Amino acid sequence: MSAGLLFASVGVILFALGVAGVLLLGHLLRRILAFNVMGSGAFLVLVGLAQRNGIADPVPQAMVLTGIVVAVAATALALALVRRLYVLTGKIELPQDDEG
Amino acid sequence: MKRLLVVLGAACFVVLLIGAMLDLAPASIALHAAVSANLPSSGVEHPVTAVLLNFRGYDTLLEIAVLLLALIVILAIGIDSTTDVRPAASPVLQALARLAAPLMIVVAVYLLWVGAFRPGGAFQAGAVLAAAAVLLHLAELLPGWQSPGLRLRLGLAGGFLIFLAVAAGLLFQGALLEYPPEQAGWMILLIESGLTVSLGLILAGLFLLLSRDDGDRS
Amino acid sequence: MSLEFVFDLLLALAIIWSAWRSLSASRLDLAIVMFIVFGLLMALAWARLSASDIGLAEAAIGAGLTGALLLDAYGALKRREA
Amino acid sequence: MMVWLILLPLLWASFAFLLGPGRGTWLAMAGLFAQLWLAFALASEIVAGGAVIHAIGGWGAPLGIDLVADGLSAAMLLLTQCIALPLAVYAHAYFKRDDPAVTYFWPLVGFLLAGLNALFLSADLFNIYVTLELLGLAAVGLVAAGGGAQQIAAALRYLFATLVGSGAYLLGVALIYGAYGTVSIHTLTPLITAEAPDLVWIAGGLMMVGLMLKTALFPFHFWLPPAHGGAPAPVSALLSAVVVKASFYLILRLWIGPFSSLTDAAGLVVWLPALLGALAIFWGSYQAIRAERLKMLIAYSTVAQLGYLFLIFPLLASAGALQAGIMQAFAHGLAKAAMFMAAGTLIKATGQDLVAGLAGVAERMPVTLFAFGLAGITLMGLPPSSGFLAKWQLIELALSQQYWVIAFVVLVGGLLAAVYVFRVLRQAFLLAPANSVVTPVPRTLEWTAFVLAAASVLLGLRGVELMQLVGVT
Amino acid sequence: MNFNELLPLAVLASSLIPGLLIFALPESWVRLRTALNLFGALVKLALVLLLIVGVQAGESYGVHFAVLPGLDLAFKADALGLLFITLSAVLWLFTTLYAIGYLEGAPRRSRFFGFFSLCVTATMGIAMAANLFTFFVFYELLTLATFPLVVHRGTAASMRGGTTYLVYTLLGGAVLLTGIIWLHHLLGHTDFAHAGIASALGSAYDFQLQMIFLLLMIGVGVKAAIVPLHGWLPQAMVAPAPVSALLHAVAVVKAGAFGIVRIVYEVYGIEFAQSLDLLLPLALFAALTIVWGSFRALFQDDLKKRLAFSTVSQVSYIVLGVALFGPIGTVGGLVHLVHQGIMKITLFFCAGNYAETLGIHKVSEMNGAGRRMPLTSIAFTIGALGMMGAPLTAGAVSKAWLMDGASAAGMDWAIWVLWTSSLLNAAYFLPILWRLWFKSVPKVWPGEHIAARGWRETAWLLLLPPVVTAAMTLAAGTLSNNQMSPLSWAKLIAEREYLHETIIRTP
Repeated sequence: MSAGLLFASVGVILFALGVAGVLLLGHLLRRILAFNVMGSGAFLVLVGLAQRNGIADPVPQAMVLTGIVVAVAATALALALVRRLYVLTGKIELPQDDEG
Repeated sequence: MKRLLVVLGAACFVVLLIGAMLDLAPASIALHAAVSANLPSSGVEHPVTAVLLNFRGYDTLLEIAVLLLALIVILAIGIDSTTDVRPAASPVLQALARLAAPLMIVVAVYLLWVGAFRPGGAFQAGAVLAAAAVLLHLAELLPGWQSPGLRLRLGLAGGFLIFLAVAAGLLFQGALLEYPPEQAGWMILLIESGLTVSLGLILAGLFLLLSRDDGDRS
Repeated sequence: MSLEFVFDLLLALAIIWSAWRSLSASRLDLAIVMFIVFGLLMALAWARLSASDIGLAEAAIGAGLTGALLLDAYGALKRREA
Repeated sequence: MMVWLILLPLLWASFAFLLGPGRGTWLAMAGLFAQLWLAFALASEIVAGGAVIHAIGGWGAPLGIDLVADGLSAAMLLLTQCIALPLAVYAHAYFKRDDPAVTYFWPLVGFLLAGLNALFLSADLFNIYVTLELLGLAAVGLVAAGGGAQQIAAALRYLFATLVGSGAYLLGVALIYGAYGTVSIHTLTPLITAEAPDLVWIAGGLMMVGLMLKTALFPFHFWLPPAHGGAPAPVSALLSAVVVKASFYLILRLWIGPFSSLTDAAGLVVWLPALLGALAIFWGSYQAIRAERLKMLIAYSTVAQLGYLFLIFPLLASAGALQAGIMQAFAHGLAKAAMFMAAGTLIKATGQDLVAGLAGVAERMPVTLFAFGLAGITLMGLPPSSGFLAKWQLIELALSQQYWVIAFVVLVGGLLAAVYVFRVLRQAFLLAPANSVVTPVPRTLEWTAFVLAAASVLLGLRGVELMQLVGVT
Repeated sequence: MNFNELLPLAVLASSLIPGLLIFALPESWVRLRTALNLFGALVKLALVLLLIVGVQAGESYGVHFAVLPGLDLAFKADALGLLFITLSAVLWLFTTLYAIGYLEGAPRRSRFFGFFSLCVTATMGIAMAANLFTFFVFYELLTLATFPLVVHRGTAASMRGGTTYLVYTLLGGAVLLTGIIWLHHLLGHTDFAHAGIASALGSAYDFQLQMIFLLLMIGVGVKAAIVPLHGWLPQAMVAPAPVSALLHAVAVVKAGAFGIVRIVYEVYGIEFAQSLDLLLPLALFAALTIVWGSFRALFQDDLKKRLAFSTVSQVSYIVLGVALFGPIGTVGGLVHLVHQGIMKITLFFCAGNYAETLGIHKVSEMNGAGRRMPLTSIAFTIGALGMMGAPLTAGAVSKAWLMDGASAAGMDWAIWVLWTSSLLNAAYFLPILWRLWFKSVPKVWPGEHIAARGWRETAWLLLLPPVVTAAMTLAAGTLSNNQMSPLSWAKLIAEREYLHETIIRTP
C-alpha cells in the first residue's frame, strides 16, 4: 500500500466521521469542527488517490489549496452566524423545528 | 436510533469505498506530465503555482471571490457590539508582537517571491500577513474592525480586482487568462502581489470582524 | 514493511484519533485544541504526500487561522455566559 | 461573450462593495441589463451556430478549464438573467434605505449571479465545485443578512445542508480524478463506460446525493422551507426561482453527460429520482395546503414543484424529456419568482403574513393578486401557461413509454397545486373585514411581479424557440 | 397574415382587448367601461356576421401557431363553430346590457366586466378551436375566468359555491387532459376534421379509443352537467343573475355540450363512434340526465335552483340528439344548442328581474308577479312554454326533430324519455305560470328595490334583454324554415357530417 492510498483511506474515514458528526452533533461549534474534518477527508482523498502510484501531481494539490481557502471562508461564515445566533437567542443549537 | 443508523451507514461507506479504492486501475490520463510539459510557457517554475495561477487560474479567481464574499457576508450579518472586556494582554505578548510583526511581513514577502520556484506563494504569504494582524490584535495593538472604510475596502477587494482586470484584459486578445508566455511571469507576480495583500487583509478581516465585539473599546 | 510506512501508518492513526477526539471530546475547548492538533498532523501528512504547499497552507490557515477563529468564538461565548 | 456573463456580475459586485454599504443599485441594474442582453445574444448565437467552447487560458481540457455553452446552459442562463433584472427592480423598491438587509445586498446578489452563470457554463467538475460554493455561500448570506434569530437559524440550517452537499460532491470529484486523472466533463464522457470500476459508481452516487441535498429533493428538503420562507421576499424569489435549479441542472448535466453510460446500465436505479420527486410533490403540496403563513405555503410549493423536475429522469431515454424538464424549470422559475414577489407585496401592504389575513386584497390590490393568480395558473399547470406545456410534455412522454404512474403523479400534483393556490385566492376574494388596513405600496412592487407572472403564462403560447434552443448540443 | 387568417383572431380580440382594458380602468369610470363593453360586443357581432356571410359563400377561415414542435394552437371558423359563435355573440350583447343594468352602482365592476369579457373570449376560443389542444386551452381558461364571477359577491356562501365549481371543473379538466394527450400520443395530432380522425388507427386500437372516449366524455361532461357530474351547477347559483345567464346559456354548459358535439363528430366521426358502440351509452346517460334533471327541478322552491336543474335536463337534449345515430337527431341536437340558450337566458333574465325588482327568489313568492311585471312575466312565460316544447316556440322545433331522430334511429325508448321530460317540464313550470298570472297580488313584495314607472315595470336595461330573447324564441319557432334560422344552419352542418344522405323530415 502506497502512502497515497493509505492517506486516501484515512481521508475516507475522516469524511465519514465528519458527515456523521454534522448529522449527529447538536452543538453548532462542534458541527463546524465536523464539517472541517469532513472537508479534510475529501482533500486527502483527492491528493492521496491521485498520487497512489507515488508520483506527485500538482493538479490535485492546487485544487486542495483552493479547497482549503474555500473551507476557511465557509468556516468563518458559519462562525459568524453561530455567534450572531448566540447573541440573539443565547443558544448554540438550532431550534428543533422551525415550522412543521 | 438515528445515531445507530448513521454510524452503521458511515461504517459501510468506509468499507465499501476503501475496498473500491484498493482495486482501482491506474488512471489513463496523467496530468502531471502535461503540467511538466507546459511548465516552461507558464511563466513560473513551480508546478503548483503554475496550476494555481495559470492552468487553472480561473478556479483561483473564483476562489478569491468566495473568500471576499465570505467577508462581505460577515459584514452583512452584523454582530452586535457589546462592552464585555477581554483580560488585558500581557506586556510580554505586546513586546513579542512588536518584534514579530515586522519579521512576519518580511517572511510574507519572501514566501510570495519564492512561490514562483518552490512551495510558497500568495496564499501562504497572505496567511502569514493575516497571522501578523491577528497577533497584533491579540496583543491589543490593532483594534477589531467595525465597518471598513473606503481604503480598507479597496485593500480587501483590490487583489481580486487586479486579478479580474488582468483576466479580462487578456480576454481582449485571446481567451480569458491566456497570458502571452513571455509576459506570463510578471503578470502572475502582479496578481500574486495583489492577492497577498488582499488575502492577508481578508483573512485577518475574518478574524478581526468576528472579534470586533471585543475590540470596539479601543 | 519500511520505516517510512510505519511512520505513515502511525501518522494516519494519529490523524484519525485526533479527529475522533475533536468530535467526541466532552469539553469544547479540548475539542478545539484537538482540532488544531489534527490540523498540524494533517500538515505533516501533506508533507508526506510531497505537497509542502498544502502543508504550509494547512498549518497556517487550516490549523492556525481556523483554530484562532474557533478559540476566539469559544472565548466570546464563554465570556458572554459568565 | 459568455465569459462576460461571469465577469460582469463579479465586476459590479466588487464595485458595489467598494462603493460602500447600501450603494451600487444603479451599477447592478446596468450590469443586469447588460447580462440580459448577453444571455439573449448567446442564446441566438447558439441556435444559429451550435454550442460554443471557450478554453480558458488557451490550454484546453484536460489541462485547463473549458467553458461550454450549449442549449441547456444557454437556456438556464437566459432564465437566470430574465428573472434577475425584474427582481432587482423589485428589490430596489422593496427595501427601505436603512433596512439592515440591504447593506451589502448588491454585492451578495452579484456574487450569487456570478456563481450561477459560472456554474451553467463550466465544463469542469472541480471548477463546478468552486462555483457551487460561491453560489451557496452567497445564498446563505442573503438569507441571513440583517435578519433576526429565525432567519439566522434558517441560514445556518441551509449552510450546513449546502456544505455537506458540496462536500459529498467534492469527494465524488476526488474519486473521479483518482480513477481517470481528469475532471473535464468532455474528456470524461467517453472514458466512463458501463464497465466502470465500483469506485466510479460510488463517486456518481456521492455527487448525485450531494446535489440532491442542495436541490432540496425530498427527503432532503428540510432546510428549504425555513430558508425560503424566512428570507426577505426578493431573496426568497431569487433562491426558489433559480438557485435550487442550479444543482438540478448539474444533476441533469451529469446524468445525460459523463454518467450516461452508468445511468443506462443502472436499471431500476433511474427510478429513484422520480420516486423521490413524486414523494416531494405529494409531501410538499400537503404541507403547502396546511401552511398557515403565506410564504411558508409558497416555500413548500417549491418543494413540490421541484419534484416535477425529477420525474423526467426515467423518461430521458426518449427525445423531448430534456425539453420537458427545462420547460418546467422555466415555468416554475418565472412563476415562483413572481409569486414570492407578490407575496412580499401583500405582506408589506397588509402588515402580516397569514393566509387567513388576506381577505379583501383582491379588491384593494388587484394587480398583485393578478400576478399571484397568473403565477398560480402556471404552477397548477393550467393552460395557457408554460407550466401547462411542461405538464403536457411530461404526460405525453410518460404515456409513450407506458409509464402511467408518472402521468398520474403529474395530474394529481396539478390538482394538489390547485388546492393550495385557490386556498389563497379564495381568501383574497372574500370581502375585506371592516377593520382591515392596507398600506399603499410602490407600484414598482406590483408591476414587476406582474411582468414575471405574465411571462410565465405567455411562454405557454410560444415555446418553440426555447425548445429549439434546448435541443442544441 | 391574410384576411381569412386574421378574422378569427379579430373575433377573439374583440372581447379580449376590451376585457384587458376594463381591468385597468378605475372603478369610477363607468361611462368608458360601458362604452368599451358595448363597443366590443357590437364589433364582435359585426365580425361574426362577416364570418357567416363568408362561410355561406364557401370561404374557409383558419389560422394556427406552433406552441411546441408538433403542437399547434389552431383556430377555424366552420359552420358548426359558427352556430355556437353566433349564439354566444348575440347573447353576450344582451347579457352585457343586462349586467350593466343589474350591477348599476355595485362595487368591483371593473373586475366583473373584465372577467366577463374573458369568459366570452374563452367561449369564442372553444367554438373556433380547430384541434383538441386548442379546445382544452380555452376550456380551462373558461373555468378560470368564471371562478371570480361565481364568487363575485365575496360571501362565504359564494365561496362554497365557487369551490364546488372548481373541484368539479378542475377534476374534469384533468381527466379531459389525460384523454387528449393520450389521443395526441396515438395520432400525433388532434385536429378536428369532418368524419373524424380516430378511424385512421387500426382496429387494434379500438379498446384504447373507447377508453379515451370515456375520459373525454367525463371531461366535457362535467361542464355539460351530465348526471352524475352535474353537482356543481345548482351550487353555482350563488352567483349574480347575469353570471348564471352566462353559465347556463352562453358559455359554460354550452361549452361542454359543444365539446361533446365536436368530439363525437369531428374527432371520432359519428359512424366510427357508432361502430365502436359509443353512442348508445352516451344516449343512455343523456336520457338519465334529462329525466333526473327534470325530476329534481320539481322539488326546488328556489327559482334559480329550479332553473338550474332544468338546465341540467335540457342540455342533455343536445347530447341525446348527437348520440342518436342519424342525421335527423343531429339536426335536433344542434338546433337545441341554440334554442336552449335563447330560452334559458330569457328565464334567467326574468328570474334576475324578479329578484332585483321585487326581491322574489322563491317560487312560492311569485304570486301575482305577472300583474306587477307583465312584460317580464310574458317573457318568462314564453321561455317556460318553450322549455315544455309548446307549439310556436323554439322548443317545439327542437323536440320535433329530436323525436323524429329517435324513431329514425330506431331508438323508440328515447321518444318516451322526451315525452316524460316534457311532462315533467310542464309539471314544474306550469305552477309557476299559474302563480304569476292567476294568484292574487300580495300586499308587500319580499323586497321591492325598483319602483314601476308607467309601463316600465323595472329598469329598462333589465327589461329589454328578456323581451328581445323571448321574441327570438318565438321567431326561432315560427320562422324555422328561413334560410338564416338556427334550424337551417343545423341542417347545413348535418349534411356535411352525413355526406351521403339528404335530410328530409316528414312532419
